[in-house]
Amino acid sequence: GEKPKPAAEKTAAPAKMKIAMLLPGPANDAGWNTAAYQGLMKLKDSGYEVAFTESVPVANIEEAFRNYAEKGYGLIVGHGFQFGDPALKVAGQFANTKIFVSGKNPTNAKMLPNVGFIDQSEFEGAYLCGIVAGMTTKTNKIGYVAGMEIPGQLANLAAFTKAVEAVNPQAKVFGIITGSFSDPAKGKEAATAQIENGADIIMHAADSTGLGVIEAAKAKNVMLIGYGADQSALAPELMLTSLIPDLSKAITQQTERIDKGTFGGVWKAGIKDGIIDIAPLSAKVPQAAKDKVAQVRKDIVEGKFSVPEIYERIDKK
Amino acid sequence: MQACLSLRGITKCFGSFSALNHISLDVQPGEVLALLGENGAGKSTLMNIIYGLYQPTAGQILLNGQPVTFSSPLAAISHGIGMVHQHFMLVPAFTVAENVAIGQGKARLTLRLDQIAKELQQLAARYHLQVDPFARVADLPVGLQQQVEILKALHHGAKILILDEPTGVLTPKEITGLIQTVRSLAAQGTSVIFISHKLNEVLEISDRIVVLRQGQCVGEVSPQGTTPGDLARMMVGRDVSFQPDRQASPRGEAILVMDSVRAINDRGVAALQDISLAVHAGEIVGIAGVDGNGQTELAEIVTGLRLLTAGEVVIAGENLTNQTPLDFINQKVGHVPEDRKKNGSIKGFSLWETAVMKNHGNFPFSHSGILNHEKMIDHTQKLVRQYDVRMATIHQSAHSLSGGNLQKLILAREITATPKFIVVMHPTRGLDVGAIEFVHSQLLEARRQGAAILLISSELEEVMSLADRILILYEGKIVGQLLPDEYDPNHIGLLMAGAREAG
Amino acid sequence: MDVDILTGSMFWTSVIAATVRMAVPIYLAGLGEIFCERAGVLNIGIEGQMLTGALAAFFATYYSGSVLTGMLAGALAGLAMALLLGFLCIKRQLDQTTIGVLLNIFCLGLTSFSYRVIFGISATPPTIPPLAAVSIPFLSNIPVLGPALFQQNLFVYAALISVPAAYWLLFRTSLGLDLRAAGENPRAAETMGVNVVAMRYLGLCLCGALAGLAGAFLSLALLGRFVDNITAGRGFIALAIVIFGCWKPHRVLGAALLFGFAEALQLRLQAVGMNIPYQFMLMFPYVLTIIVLAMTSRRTFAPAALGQPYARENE
Amino acid sequence: MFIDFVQQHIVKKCTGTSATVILAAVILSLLCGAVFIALAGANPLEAYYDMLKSTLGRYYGVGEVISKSIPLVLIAAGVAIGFYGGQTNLGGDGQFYLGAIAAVWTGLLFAELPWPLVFILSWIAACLAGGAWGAIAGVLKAYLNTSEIIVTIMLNYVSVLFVSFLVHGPLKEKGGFIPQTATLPEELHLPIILEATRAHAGILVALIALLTLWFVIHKTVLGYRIRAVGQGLAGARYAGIHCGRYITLSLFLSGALAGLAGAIEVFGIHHRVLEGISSDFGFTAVIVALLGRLKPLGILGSALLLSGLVVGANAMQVSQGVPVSVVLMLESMMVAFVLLGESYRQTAAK
Ligand SMILES: Nc1ncnc2c1ncn2[C@@H]1O[C@H](COP(=O)(O)OP(=O)(O)OP(=O)(O)O)[C@@H](O)[C@H]1O
Ligand SMILES: Nc1ncnc2c1ncn2[C@@H]1O[C@H](COP(=O)(O)OP(=O)(O)OP(=O)(O)O)[C@@H](O)[C@H]1O
Ligand SMILES: [Mg+2]
Ligand SMILES: [Mg+2]
Repeated sequence: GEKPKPAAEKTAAPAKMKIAMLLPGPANDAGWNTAAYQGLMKLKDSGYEVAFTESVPVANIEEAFRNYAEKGYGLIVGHGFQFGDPALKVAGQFANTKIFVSGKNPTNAKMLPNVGFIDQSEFEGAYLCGIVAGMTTKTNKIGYVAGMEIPGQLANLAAFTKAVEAVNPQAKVFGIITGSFSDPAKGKEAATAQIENGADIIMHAADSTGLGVIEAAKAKNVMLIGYGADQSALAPELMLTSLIPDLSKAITQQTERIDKGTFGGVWKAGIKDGIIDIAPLSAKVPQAAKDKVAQVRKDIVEGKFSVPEIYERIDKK
Repeated sequence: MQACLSLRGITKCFGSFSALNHISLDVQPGEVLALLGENGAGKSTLMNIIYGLYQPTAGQILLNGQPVTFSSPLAAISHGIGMVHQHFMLVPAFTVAENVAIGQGKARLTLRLDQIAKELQQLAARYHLQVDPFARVADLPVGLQQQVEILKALHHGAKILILDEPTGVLTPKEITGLIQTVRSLAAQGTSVIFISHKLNEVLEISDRIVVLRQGQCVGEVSPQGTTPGDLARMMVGRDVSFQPDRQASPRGEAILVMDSVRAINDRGVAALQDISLAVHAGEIVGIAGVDGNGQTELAEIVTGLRLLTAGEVVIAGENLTNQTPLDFINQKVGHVPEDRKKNGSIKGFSLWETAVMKNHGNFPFSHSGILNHEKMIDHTQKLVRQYDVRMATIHQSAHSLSGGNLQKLILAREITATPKFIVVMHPTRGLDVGAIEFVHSQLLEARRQGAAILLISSELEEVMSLADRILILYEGKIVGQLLPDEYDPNHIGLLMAGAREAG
Repeated sequence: MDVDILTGSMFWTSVIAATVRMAVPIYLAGLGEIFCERAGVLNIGIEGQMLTGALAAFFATYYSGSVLTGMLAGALAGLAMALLLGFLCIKRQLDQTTIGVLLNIFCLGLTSFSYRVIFGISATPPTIPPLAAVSIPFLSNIPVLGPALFQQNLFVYAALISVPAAYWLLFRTSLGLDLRAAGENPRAAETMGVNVVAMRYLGLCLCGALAGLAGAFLSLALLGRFVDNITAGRGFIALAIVIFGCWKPHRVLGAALLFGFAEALQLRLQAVGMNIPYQFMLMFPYVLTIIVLAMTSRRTFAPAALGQPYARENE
Repeated sequence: MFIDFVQQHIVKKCTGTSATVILAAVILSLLCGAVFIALAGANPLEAYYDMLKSTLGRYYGVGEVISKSIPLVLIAAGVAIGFYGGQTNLGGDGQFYLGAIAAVWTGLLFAELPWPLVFILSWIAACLAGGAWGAIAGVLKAYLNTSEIIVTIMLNYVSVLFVSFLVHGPLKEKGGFIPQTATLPEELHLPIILEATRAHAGILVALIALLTLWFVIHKTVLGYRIRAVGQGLAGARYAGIHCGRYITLSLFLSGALAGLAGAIEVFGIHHRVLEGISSDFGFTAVIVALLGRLKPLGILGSALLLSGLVVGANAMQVSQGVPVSVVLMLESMMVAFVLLGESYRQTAAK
């Protein structure tokens, strides 16, 4: 495995700042955390000195920020909305450290110049996945397995549903919230339940729980849409596409903004910014769908179309 | 003849306390050796060492002249030693046959309960015991449980059999049976070590008597020409009176009145059927009967620990039917329970916490919810002095007292609370003669002061020497009432066994 | 919501099959817990033993290619952790609750550490093909029940067979009697020549091995992979169903099935679009456990000496 | 043979006092932990140095140790009351969450009232919420004989889910997207006692709770009865104590303290409720209570030890990149070694 060694390795470009990352779950969850971890590793490859701490419980966040700040890290990334509050609490005491939270900013909270938020519009990617699913399904039943009811997850599910409705009004989305990002056995059962209910495509956005979804789909030969990275290697025959958040780009852009002195505030970023995308579509996706996806994607990038951003359940009616 | 078991200089220390001090003893084949001694003299400790449960601090055990060490009971068992323990070593949730089968599987997998049951039935027939091999032990009255213990030891077929107070809970008839059994075992060559506080049966059963005091052998006598008084003197070191001094006292108003009471036991079976009785102030009413005929339930009924299914309980004019134990306590009801450790005291509680179990919530022991430790300790010190409770310190846990001393503490607590009514159950079970003498005198003193006393005991002699009236309980019914001039052990024994009183 | 779906036989077949799948790991662990609790040891560390078993089984299968090797490795790993608990709680007589809780924490750390050291971090974690279902001729053709019960993998059949086997061992053999005696009244057992310590170790070893197998079920049979904390609290459910099932194998199986049924049902009700906040759906199995437990526990069947350390010369 | 020798000549000599045992246990567990740290590619010596420096060698670290020990002390005091009453309360987590949410809910509802009143109201609400949760287990145990261990564990799941429902739905901050409640107004934040750290005045509440625990258990009729019920149910009933009431009461008090812990934690640290604010405090508190032998000083000591361990381990993760898994192993080994050392000391003392 790869271990960060903050003290040991001398970087090629010593001018570059040290970057630390706090993950809410294990780095190898094959989802939210792995995606961020891989982003961090890309930065490491490009010469930054990096470190990370994983599975940071809410109770320890503030302390972890502080520990890195005291160690002289220039940029600390908190990967999830729950890092927002503690970031704002700590940042005041460490003016030289920038804290970057990848998640929604807490409402009503006073912002600080050295805290930045990126509100990743994953739901834009989920919308594209919805188009794929809606135009590929034969049974007109589509499953969606989510981890917990947090904003990003809700928005993804709603956007996905909207897309399905838009391209295929007959199709229905059935979502299950498993209540956990780390219980693949439950994920597998959830997906099995959907498959037995007639679903022929299942999207997951549930990290380790999603690994169980993939197993269920493989067992019943049902098509899949993955999350976190291009998951086609996990089920080459079945994976239609995957929703990929790329945090490395976001962080690189932040370092540039730090250099330029424009760091801070809330930055809403999605497909247009190259932060969110979907993996290349598999051969199983009909050409019409591929065209539609390309079209919508172009519209989003050009600002002609804005994906509905809804934070509630609309999948089952 | 060579001794089949010899102890050489056995010493046993628990921490700094030495329970046994250089004990040496020989047991001959086919001999019945009785071991006597006050409570806490070290009898059970010595036996547990022979059985491999305890390791001696010093000394040696020889079997047929060969030194042996028993690291566990398994080793002792395999050398042909069997033991009936003073405290039941039974699994209540198992049947009798299962209890006997524990540890007996030769090949470890075969469990032939039917076979064992058959063997048990044969044994039981041979020794005139009545035990159903398939009954759950928890459902058996203590007398039968004791028989199960004896059957267990017999089933082992031991060459040396240790019986540690086996007769405490047996009826006179059962005791006679046990004595016969022991004699016939001895006749067949089995050596028996027999421990009891009942001096008459010791004289009857034994070939030789050894007396222990404070962990040392203080004498050895042959039963021939020895009287109970001699034995008592050897044990306690002074003269003991066996016949309490019961003077007539005026009988007052009725304190406890039970009217047509019915109750069920823990298994849901009818335990008391239509009991009506009254106990007056200044009177001791004895309840005689074989254990398991409703005595336990009767005691619980008159203290609020068990619900009635029908009838009424009135105490000093107050109807307390199905009220809580607290209501009974508040009505000045005392209770010396059957099981001193389970009910009468609380594990881990010190002597002074135990001494105020019932009135810790009252002045002066507490005030507006705050305990007054000083008052509690003072009070306890007084009780302990008055009742001669032998202890190391008042702060030790009550459960670490010897049985007799714990009993004295409980009696002290219950009697000094000047109860209007007190139910006393098996007050001297397991006590040595000296302690019995004291307990009896205290009960009579309470009577003199006007308490109404319900004395429940399976010890017929005790009931006859203390009670102003005896009621005989059989299968949950009162089957007879006798006044002192009608006391006749044979007649009472018949009634206890179920014969109805004529008229 | 598709109400008609609730009445179709397909639906119930799938519910039953899912019930069985969800029940097997907690049943296997619960069965193990029966053995050690019957011997008097409260093994709260069972979650940790499952976790260790899950990793060891995955690891062994991944490198040997043989599922049987994997199952063996899982059982041995669970057993090793049980022995550790045995040393501390039987030999050293430490508090069983504390050590159990500590063992769970330790195993969580140990497994995720070992997995990381062996396999590293990757977006495409290693897998093995999950154990295939074996359908039993004839039986699997029974309507509704057939496909649910007789098209399952080996673990499921093993679990079903284990019920009479465990019953026989516990209640029809001398060994079982001695083991139960050690948990009911260790002192009495000792005076009957039973080696109480050995019995307690035996119960704990059986428990560890079965817990390891339960973990192996998750990593081998169900998922074909390992993830951190893959057991997700199933060990605690196993503790519950043992009490629920009165320490008897068949009743514990029943309890496991009930729990599995609640899980399967709530997921399916979510899948068909029942509109209740999902938190209440997820609560269902736990609430059901409490209710059924409350209704059935008037009489207690717990081994009398459960959780009490046994030392010979103590009072 | 060898073990006997070690026990007689080494353990006996070295284990005169608890302090030396604890020291030896800590050193041994650090040695074992060093192997894993080295395997993880970090330098054990540096890691341990950072661990020590970050806890005792740093002003902020001391504050952090104190702040982390507050919920542990409170929940452990509750666990101890449960144990005194013969009840094992493994439901600390669930009671903590319910207490937290009840306190915040009440605090927000009555935010207009003067702050001392709001404090009192919301803490009472927390105690009632946590206590009610404990009392459910208590009533089921007392009157239906249902195992409180299982019920409290099951109730953990239920209350975590229930709080999740509340923060996603009815109690979600108005206009917010994040599943968390609104923030408590500034004047309801507990004052910080060590400036620029997180050590807040909740520690006083925790200390008062410990003193109260000791006083109630040993000096009051209530405590006498709880202990009586816990140590001998039949004896307590015989003594006229209403067993059912005191079983329920001991679990109620146990839950109430865990609920109070939740309130203190949100008033002192988070100022609002969101999911995940307890990282298994309930189970850790059981260890704290038993390690501290249910005694106030013992509980305080072991809570400080465990939170010191957590703070040190967090620092070690950051400075040396030691993974969290090693930290878990290190923590559990250290507590186990301390217990083991104590047991050897007691054997040797006999
Ligand atoms: N496990 C033990 N730990 C400490 N002290 C003990 C232990 N067992 C017995 N003792 C003490 O040793 C002494 C002898 O006890 P023992 O049980 O042998 O007496 P006994 O002669 O059998 O009395 P009794 O007639 O009451 O049965 C008592 O003072 C008792 O308190
Ligand atoms: N002798 C006993 N042995 C075992 N358990 C007992 C015993 N006595 C009481 N209990 C248990 O204690 C619990 C409550 O007992 P009890 O009925 O005395 O309560 P209570 O005094 O009526 O309480 P409340 O006044 O609140 O109704 C029950 O679970 C009961 O099973
Ligand atoms: Mg004795
Ligand atoms: Mg009542």
